[in-house]
Amino acid sequence: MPVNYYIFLSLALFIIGIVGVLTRRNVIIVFMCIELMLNAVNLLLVAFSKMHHLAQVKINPAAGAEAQLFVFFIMVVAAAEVAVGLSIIVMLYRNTHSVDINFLNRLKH
Amino acid sequence: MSITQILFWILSVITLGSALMVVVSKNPVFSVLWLIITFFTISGHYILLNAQFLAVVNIIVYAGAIMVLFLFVIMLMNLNKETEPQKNKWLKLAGAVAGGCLLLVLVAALRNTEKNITELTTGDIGLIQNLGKELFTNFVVPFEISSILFLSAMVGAVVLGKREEISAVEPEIKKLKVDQHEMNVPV
Amino acid sequence: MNTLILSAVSGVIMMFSSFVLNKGRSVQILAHVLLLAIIFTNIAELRGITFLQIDTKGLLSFDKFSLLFMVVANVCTLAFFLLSSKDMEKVGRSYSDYFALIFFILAGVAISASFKSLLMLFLGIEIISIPLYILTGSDKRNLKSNEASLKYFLMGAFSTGLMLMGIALVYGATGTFQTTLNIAADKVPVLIVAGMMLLMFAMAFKVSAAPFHFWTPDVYDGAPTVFTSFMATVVKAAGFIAFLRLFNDAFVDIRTEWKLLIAIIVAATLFIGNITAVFQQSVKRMLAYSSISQAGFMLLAVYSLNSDAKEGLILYAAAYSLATIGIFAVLIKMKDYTFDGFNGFAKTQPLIAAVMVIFLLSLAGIPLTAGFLSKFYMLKATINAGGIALAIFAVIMAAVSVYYYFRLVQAMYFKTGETIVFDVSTGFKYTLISLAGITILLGLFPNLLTNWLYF
Amino acid sequence: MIVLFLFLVPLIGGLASFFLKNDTAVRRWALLISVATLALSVAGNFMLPAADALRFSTSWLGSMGSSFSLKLDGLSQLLCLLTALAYPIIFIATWKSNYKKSNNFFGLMLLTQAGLIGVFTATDALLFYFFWELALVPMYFLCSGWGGEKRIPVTFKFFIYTFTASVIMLIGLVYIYFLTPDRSFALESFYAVKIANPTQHWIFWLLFVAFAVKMPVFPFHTWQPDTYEQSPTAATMVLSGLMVKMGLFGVIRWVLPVVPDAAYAWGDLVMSMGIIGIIYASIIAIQQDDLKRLIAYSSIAHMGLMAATLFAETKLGYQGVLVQMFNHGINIIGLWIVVELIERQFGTRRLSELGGLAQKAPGLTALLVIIALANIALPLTNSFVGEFMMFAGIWTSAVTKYNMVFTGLAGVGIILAAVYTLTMIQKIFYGGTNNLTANARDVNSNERVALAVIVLLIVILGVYPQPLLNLSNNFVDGLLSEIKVSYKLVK
Amino acid sequence: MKNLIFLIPLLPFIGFLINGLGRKSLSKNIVSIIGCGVVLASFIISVTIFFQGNYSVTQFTYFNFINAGILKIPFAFQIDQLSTLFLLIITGVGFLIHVYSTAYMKEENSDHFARYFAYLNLFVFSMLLLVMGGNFVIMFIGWEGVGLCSYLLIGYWFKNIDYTKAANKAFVMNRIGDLGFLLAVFWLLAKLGTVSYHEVFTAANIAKLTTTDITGITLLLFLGATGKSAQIPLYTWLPDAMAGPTPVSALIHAATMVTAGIYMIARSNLLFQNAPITNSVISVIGAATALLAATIALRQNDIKKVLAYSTVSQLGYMFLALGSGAYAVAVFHVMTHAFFKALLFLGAGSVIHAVSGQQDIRFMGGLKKKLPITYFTFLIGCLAIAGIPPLSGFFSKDAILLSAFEHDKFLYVVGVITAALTAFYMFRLLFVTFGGSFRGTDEEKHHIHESPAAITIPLIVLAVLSIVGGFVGVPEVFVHGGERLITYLSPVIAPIKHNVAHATEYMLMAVTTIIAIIAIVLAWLRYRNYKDEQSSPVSRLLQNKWYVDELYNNIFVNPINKLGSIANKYFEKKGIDGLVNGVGKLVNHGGRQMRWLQSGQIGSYVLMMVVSMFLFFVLQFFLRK
Repeated sequence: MPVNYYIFLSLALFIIGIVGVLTRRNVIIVFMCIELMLNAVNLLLVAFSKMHHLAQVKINPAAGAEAQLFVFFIMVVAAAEVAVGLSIIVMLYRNTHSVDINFLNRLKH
Repeated sequence: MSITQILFWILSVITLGSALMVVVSKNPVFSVLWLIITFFTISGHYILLNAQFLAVVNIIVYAGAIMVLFLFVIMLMNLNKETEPQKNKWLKLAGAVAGGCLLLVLVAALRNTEKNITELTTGDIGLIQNLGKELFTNFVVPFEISSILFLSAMVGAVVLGKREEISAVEPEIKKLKVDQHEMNVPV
Repeated sequence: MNTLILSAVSGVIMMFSSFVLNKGRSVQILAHVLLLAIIFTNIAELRGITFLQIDTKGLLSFDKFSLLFMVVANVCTLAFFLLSSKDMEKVGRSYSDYFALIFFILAGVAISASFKSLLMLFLGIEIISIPLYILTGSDKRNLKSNEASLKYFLMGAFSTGLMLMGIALVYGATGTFQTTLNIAADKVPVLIVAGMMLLMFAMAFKVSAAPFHFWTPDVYDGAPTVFTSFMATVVKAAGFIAFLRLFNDAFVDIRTEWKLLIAIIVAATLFIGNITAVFQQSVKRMLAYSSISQAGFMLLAVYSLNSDAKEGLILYAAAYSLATIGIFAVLIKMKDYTFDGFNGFAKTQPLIAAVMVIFLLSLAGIPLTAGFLSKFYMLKATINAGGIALAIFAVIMAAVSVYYYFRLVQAMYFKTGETIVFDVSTGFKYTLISLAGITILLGLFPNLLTNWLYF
Repeated sequence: MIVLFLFLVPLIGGLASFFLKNDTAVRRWALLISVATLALSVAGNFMLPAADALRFSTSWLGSMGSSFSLKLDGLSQLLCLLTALAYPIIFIATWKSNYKKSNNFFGLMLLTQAGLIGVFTATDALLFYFFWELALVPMYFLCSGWGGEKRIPVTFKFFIYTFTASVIMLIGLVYIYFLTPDRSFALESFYAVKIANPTQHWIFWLLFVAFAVKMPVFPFHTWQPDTYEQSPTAATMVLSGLMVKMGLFGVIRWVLPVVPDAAYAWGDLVMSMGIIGIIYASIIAIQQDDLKRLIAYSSIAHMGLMAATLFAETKLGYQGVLVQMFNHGINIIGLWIVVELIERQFGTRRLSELGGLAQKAPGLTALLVIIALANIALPLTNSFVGEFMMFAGIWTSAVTKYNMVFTGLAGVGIILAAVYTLTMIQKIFYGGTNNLTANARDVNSNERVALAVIVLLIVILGVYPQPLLNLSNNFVDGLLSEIKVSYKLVK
Repeated sequence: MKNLIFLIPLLPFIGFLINGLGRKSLSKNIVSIIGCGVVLASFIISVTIFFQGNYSVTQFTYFNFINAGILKIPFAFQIDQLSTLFLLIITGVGFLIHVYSTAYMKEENSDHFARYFAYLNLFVFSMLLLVMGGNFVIMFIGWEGVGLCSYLLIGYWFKNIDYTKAANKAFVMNRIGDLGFLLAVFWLLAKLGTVSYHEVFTAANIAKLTTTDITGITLLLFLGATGKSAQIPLYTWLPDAMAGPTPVSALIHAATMVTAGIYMIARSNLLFQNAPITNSVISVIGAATALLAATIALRQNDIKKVLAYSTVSQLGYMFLALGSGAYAVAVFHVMTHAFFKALLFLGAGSVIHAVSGQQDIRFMGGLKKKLPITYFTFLIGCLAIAGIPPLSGFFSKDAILLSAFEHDKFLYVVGVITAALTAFYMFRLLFVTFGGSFRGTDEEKHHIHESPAAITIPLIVLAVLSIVGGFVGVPEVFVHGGERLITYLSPVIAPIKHNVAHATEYMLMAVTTIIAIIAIVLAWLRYRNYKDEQSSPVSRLLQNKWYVDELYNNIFVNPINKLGSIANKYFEKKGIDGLVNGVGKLVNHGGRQMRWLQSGQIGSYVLMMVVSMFLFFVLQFFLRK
């Protein structure tokens, strides 16, 4: 089972996320697409951890664990980010009653 | 073509498909739901890669907590109508094209990496006990540090979420004034 | 490590202080005391006195470089507190929380200055970023502030995604998150190159280097000026230290792969930053662009990873932060942020005007100021690394930068008009003067700072 | 030690005078400081060239291979003497002209003096650059603080122009630093290093551009007339009398011995630039109606000759240049004093609005005529010696094939110089008076003193230039030996 | 006596200082006493030197003027026969003219009077420096010094702007010549490393010089001479120089300064002897100048202008002699010319003085009875210049024509024609001025009076000199050993043997004399009682001096001015400065445009980031290798 498949899969997910960021105007959806990108990374990391585990399990039985822990940390951070991000969005909504990023153009030039 | 491979393909297809739906579906609520589906499939992948702990956490944290949060916010703002104003076609197209190009380049670059075969049965580091041991021996420092992250996030949520008690009129005017004089900065 | 812990702890203390202390003044004093304590432990640690030992399992390493930078960052923060902490009160009602967030940021700075593992890099950057999103949006009723905060948040999260992808790819190739990965320079796995580039882009975003700088002007402009001053100086410097550390530890072996890319990024940053700053009318926005152009200069340290670069980056961080904090502190006192707002400033505030001139000269890199020597270090390092064309381009751009810095001087000295300046305490003045003094002192004897790296 | 004081006295004096509030006190203080500096430099001139007092060195930025080291050799003694001499004259001459915030004005003036002396005495490249800017920045503030109505854009252009050039020079210096065996900015190690030929060429340009802008040589000169026109006359005196010498000095000390092959290779080009500059500037000067611009262009012409002579690489030429640097400084300051005086009295510098002053102000006429004659290098005035030697130097130059052509064309310059100078005298002094000049008064006491000093110097140095020549003699020998190491001069 | 030599130039210089600095305080009498006294003193010293007549030592070095490496220029004097002769002429004639000036300038108020004498003394000083200098540089100092003084004295009445313009013209044209001189000096310096006469003019050193060198050097020196001595093409300043006071014209523009060129060439005759090309150039230009100036003089009505052109043409004669190799003869003519031309100018001055400043001869006439002494002396001057035996002009001019005859027949013919024209226009001048009846206004008529003694005595002295002055150069054919002057000068200037039959020599003299007499008679018939000359095209051409000034203006002056204004307006402002400012404008414009990148849209920001990432990847993975 070549690891390339996983690389391509997660790259595809990642890019889908980017495209979402590029094409949507709803802030929340944009944010969700970013979450999608993070998940792509997680998937890739897990795949790699598996790969390295198999490669080095003889010398180090715990090989590859650090990647899974990294994924864990990513989730942690993502959760925190979501908390902050959503509160920012809510705050903005309170002031403008809109979540359209195209309305965010007071600051330019 | 073992069972795992078949599973892998099925899961991958669903993952990508639902991910696409997240991006394309008009209604925010639907895209949230599609995203949840994506997360489930990704957890499936985790299980295939026998990272059982992560699979579970993924479902609980993401699909459970985070997505519900999203859904909650969307409901709160009752955005569940299909009338999201559309970006202009060209910008969308440009975005899609740019993303596609990036994908192509990366794939073309990474296509010939060394082929490690990962047979998907053995290996038990994905189990809670092993990860836990790692986490609380080698990775205790980052674990503690991430608490700082949470603290700051919490403070942030408080700072941003807390309503200002002062009457809503007076500061509005003040701010508007400020805005004005910052606006009339010639650009 | 002690510094890290202490700043985190003091963040917590500030967080709860609002329940105990209800007067802004006392909160402020508490913050200053805590910060002084942090600086004290920091210096102690730099001199080798540690109060409690913690084994970081090789994830962090507090060498002289990182510690010295932390000293610089903390001292700059102190200057920032002394000058502008009173103005933070005007921003919003949760005064103590702002301090808490700033202390958390300092903790993040400590991490990103001393990481040895990509995991810590990630955490450090995040711990810096998340409070910043909040501080940016802290002026809740101000639409500009909200907008800035959201922009910063979305794009920051995006760049985090890039960084994580880069980390993942690097991990895939090497199987470790430690930054001390020694790669055979002859056959470089393409995964590493791709990951390295993604990391480069993410870091470039954090230090607002072109073409990933777009968030900077808007965010700096929209954020409350107090916090702009902080994030344009200490935070940005931290980003550079992280950048330098990452590439110096991890990718120094394959520098042939990325030298060209960094060179392009440097050139683009210098060009866009300086040229765009020329036409700005608002001093605040001009400073945002100038921070971009200064970033271009600091990136030269990453381009040429040698001892000059390291010393120079520390010096640069100090010089740039001190000058910028000083100018922002004065800017906060102004009613009108445009250049014309400064017309005839020298008449009403001769002393402050003179100090401003010193800061501006330092930013423009005129000799006898720290700004010159830091630029000089950078150029020296660059030429040593064989990038003479880049150096020439850089100095020409520095000459362009003189153009917009001196517009301010002209407005203050040679144009007439009356300026509205809010209350200026004598303590404020003395702090400014001492900052200017430090700027000149470092401009004459940079070894006072750089020698700490060695003994 | 004396060299250190030579630099410190004006520096500290300048900084101190920012804090003096009383106007006359400031003027007295500035005069005192400048006279003290003069005394120091005169004392320095009476010492043996080998005296330790003429050297000072202490460690500074050791990690960067740079040290704070000053030296007074023939060249720097000549120029320091000029600098130290010029300031008292300037202060005396402009005693009556009043400035707002005079403490800042005189403080900045003294700072420029410190910078100039530093530039002329520094034997460390980095230090040299420091002083280079230290001289430039106060000058910027002087010009745009107390200048004419278009001062802000004009002096800004001047500043950015020269600053750009100087940072490019900095790159060149740092590059040489990396070529030095012992990684040091010291002048000696710069001289010691042998630079390969292709490298020399663009190092030469990196350095030369800065000096060319400063001098200024022909295509780089456009900042000069505007700046002279707009800046306060006292600053103009410093600019044209002393600062332009920084360029020549830089070439002599930092370019020719360091990259001799490139200097040899580009000699013809630079010489033709200089010569074109002479004729071009003179022809334009004939057209000028504004007194300041006229003198500015004439100064460009003189500088062109000196620049050209530098690259003829003959002993005669070099000594001529050194002598002429001194003399040109004296003469042009004299001219500016007269301009200042005329402008203060009539509020105009237009030649077309003046006339007939000779009847009203015979003393002024006599003095200006002498200075003007020195400006066109009439024999028995000081600059005849310099120009004669420079012409002889170009003619006898062995490094260019076109020496005769160059000399001839440069000679056309002295004819044109006669044209515009005499026209200037005629338009100011001769003919009938008009209602503007009808009740003009003659020079007052302090201007008379300043001008008399200058005229005396002109005549004495014109009849007996030997002191200056002796001062420069050994230095030039050393210089030539430095230059000739790389190629043989065919004699 | 020798150790007093330095006093000769020094005394006039002291006079200059006293008169110049004390011009406010000193009274006119003191000024004139000082002014004349110093010159008289130098004259006496010169005379004593002359009569001592021992020239064992010729070099007198005082100090090093310039001493730098290979260049050693001592401040040295050289006193030999040649310089002594000139010393006598300068100080002697100079003294007379000083005396004359005391009366002539009486109307000036005192400090201008002092200024005048200061300038005059300064001139004498520079002229002495010129002739005494022991090397070319000292000579050059004097050379430019006299130029300066002539500038100052021409522009002496500076209220009149045209006078000052004339002064400028004189100075600039001299400068052109000086440049040639200077270049010649450099050339010598480059080749021989010295400029001292006693080192340059040695056979060994001259042998070092190639033909090109000598030709080049001599041509450049001659260029200098044309400037100073008003030869084609640089002669046009001299007529304008008549703007100065008349005694100045007499001293500077007739007797002394304008002969500096001749002195210089005579001084360096050893060089010129070896430069055949130069010699022919000199003689042709000399002859041409002589003829041209003479023709112009025919139709001038300003009394001083006539004299000026006659000076030019006489100088042409001298150059003709020089070109023909007869250096001593040229010097001889310098001497005689100094006498009679000074006499004529002073006479003219006396006339102008008498008719209260009128200079146009058409409004004079009939002054014979009113000004007897002036008339008589003026007549002598005219006879002398016309070359009527046995006056001085006859001998010198005849000697010149003789050498020209030997050298080149054609030039000889030109010389003879010029002689005829000279006689004609001089006597036209004489008859129109003194003959007939007065044509001026009445009040002018009233204060016509003979001038005071201070004016007439110099006239008489000079008249005597113009009569007897020629006897120092009586041709061999008359008296054996007659050519005293030539033998006197022989140590400096090797004498040349005439190899023409005595018969021819007599014949030539006869021809010139007869032609001159015929010309005088014609002039008498034509002008004995004056009526306006009808203006034929030819006469208009001559009146307008062949339009040479206009020509020069159109081919030199105006183009340079045009060029300057064009360069100033377009090349300077628009071109170079435009370029410099253009860069600034470009930066500004760039800033203005660049701001539009900052659209404020997150979408576009991210898009740009993604695109640039894409480009970076492409560069890294596909382009770099």
